[in-house]
Amino acid sequence: MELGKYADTVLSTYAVSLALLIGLVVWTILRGQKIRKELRKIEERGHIDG
Amino acid sequence: MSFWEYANPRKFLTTSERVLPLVWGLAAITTLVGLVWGFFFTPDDFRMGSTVKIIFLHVPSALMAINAWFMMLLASIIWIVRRHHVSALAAKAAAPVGAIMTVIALVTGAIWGQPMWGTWWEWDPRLTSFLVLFLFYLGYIALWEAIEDPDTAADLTSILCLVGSVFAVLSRYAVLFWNQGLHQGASLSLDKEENIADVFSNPLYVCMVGFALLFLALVLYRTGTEIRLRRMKALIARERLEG
Amino acid sequence: MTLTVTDLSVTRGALPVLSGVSFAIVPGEALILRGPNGIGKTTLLRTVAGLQPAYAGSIAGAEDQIAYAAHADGLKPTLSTRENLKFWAQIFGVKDVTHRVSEALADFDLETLADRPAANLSAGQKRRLGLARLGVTGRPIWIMDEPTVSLDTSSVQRFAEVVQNHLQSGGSAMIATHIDLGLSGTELDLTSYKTAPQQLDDFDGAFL
Amino acid sequence: MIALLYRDLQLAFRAGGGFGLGLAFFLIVVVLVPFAVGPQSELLARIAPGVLWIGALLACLLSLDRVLALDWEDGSLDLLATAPLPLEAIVTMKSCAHWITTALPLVVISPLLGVLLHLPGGGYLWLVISLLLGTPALSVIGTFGAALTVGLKRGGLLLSLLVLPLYVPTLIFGAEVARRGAAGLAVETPLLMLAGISAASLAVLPFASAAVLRINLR
Repeated sequence: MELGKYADTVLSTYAVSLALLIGLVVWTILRGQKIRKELRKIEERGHIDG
Repeated sequence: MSFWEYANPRKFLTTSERVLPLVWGLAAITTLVGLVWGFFFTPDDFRMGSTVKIIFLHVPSALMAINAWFMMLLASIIWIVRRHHVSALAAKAAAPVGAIMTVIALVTGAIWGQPMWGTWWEWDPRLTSFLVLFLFYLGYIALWEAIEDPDTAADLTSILCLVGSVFAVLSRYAVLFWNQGLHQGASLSLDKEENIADVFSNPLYVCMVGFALLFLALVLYRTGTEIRLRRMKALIARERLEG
Repeated sequence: MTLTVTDLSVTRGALPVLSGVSFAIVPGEALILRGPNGIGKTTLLRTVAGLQPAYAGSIAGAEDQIAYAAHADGLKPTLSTRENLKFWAQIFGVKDVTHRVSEALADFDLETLADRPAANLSAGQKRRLGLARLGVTGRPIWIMDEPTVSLDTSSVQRFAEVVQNHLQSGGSAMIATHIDLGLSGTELDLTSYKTAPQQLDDFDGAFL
Repeated sequence: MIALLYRDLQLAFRAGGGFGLGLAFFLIVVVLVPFAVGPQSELLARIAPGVLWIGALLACLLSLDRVLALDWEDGSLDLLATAPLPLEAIVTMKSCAHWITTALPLVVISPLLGVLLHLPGGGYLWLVISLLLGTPALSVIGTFGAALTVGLKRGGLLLSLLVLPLYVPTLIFGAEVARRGAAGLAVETPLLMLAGISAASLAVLPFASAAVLRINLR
């Protein structure tokens, strides 16, 4: 495949966009897992206390 | 069975948990197929050369940037009218996704503009409108972050979203009036003769579906996170109340 | 006009704190709220005053009848004592503004301070001015949240007299306080209305 | 209602009321611009309408956090909310007071600062008219932003972030009127749009601000 004289332009848009998208997905999932864990801890604490 | 049953947080969580793997999978496959198709198996445009491949990122992200705001507006109205917590939290969950989509649309547009228009940035109406949209996203997210009480935050951000929508439309007209612009017309439209060729539009459609599915998966997942966060806060507040 | 509260539940930060509160205040009577810190006295007062919506239950006879005095007095430091009172009298649309203002000044022994900017008043004097504000509103139901904070003994005495006069002339009052003011009325201990914690597994719209 | 407006004006004009701060800020912005872009009078004349509009807009923005925050801190807002006045009237009066104490002096002084920037002769009238028509929208939109952020610590920066995007259409049409006026072009279309935005904001936004304030007070 040949991108010609615009290779840098095309490649950099794909690189930036994919980085942003993957970053968004990773951030979303990491945060989701963290909150899930914290919630479980608090729920268990509640059961012991109550 | 009514659609509103999913407004119950627990019901939403169990259901979204069940469908999410499927949505994630579909989103990944469709986006990947679309982008690979677009990147490797399309010819160069006679005018734009290989830069035409950028539309497979630019157009879907721009579309989702606007649709995300529409979704937030709809969710805000549902919250104001019916007071379903899940709705408000879905709006909160969608905002960062919309903001990132806006950034992708802006960045791809700017990088593409460099060889095409000979400049990184042009105060073109569409680019400018997206910049303003991005500012709206920032304000919306910042307001959610700044307010402690979740119901107050939901109420205030909903109203900001309503007012902001009106002003966003106004800004669009103002910007159009202010500068007629370099940007090409819509890449896809039903009635225009100058519609782009099928070789480009087919992978583009796939990419658009892929981005929409990705948006759906992200918002479903993030709404689940927000629900858990909300429950966590409620539990902590209750513990404190019990002393 | 009787203020009737039926089966009222109030929330603080989206959590119900008090539920099933019922009482009635007839003209000429005061209701004294008791209860430990954090039980929800301020929340209840704000709800009755219409500043926040009730979670459940009803409040009747409160509309446009209430003068509310919170912890903060709402005074402007650059306006004089008289100007502060005059402003509130005008906002509440009473007819004889000047007369009411001088009456309220006399009630709380503020005449000598009438032209002093509120910034130069002591904490107790500010409090007296904040309470004098109730008198110029022309509203029959006074709702007061810890009104005696930073008042000395003689000022508390004076305040009790003013409220007693207000009651005798057909007004009523709802006061959250820890001290005994010797007013004619009933006491309501809020401790028994404290909302029982909900079941944890009941995962509903309130996330609890 | 008048009493509230009168009190706010009285407070603004007394010591520490902040009257004149916006004006001084406007003056400083306009004086600093030539230092930054160079003293060429043709260049200054070309950018003068825009600089004057931006200066006025920033001066408005600067004073917004005082519109409701002071009354919130000392408890007046709670007491006002229990008063017979509807909150819609209260926020309208607040916007009015802001406009009179902050925006109106800016409008009055703007031709003088126009001289500093070599504003072309035909531009003065349209500059004043555009500011006169546009600043009420700035005050009303700003009050909405102030109502949104009233309960927050360090709400000032957030207030700017929320209000600035909302200012975009007003700024575009307002500056366009001033610019076209200075260039001797027809100003009708942007002028009508500017007037429309101001009128619509005045008519609708007080309801939004009052709703927001009600939520913040509870």
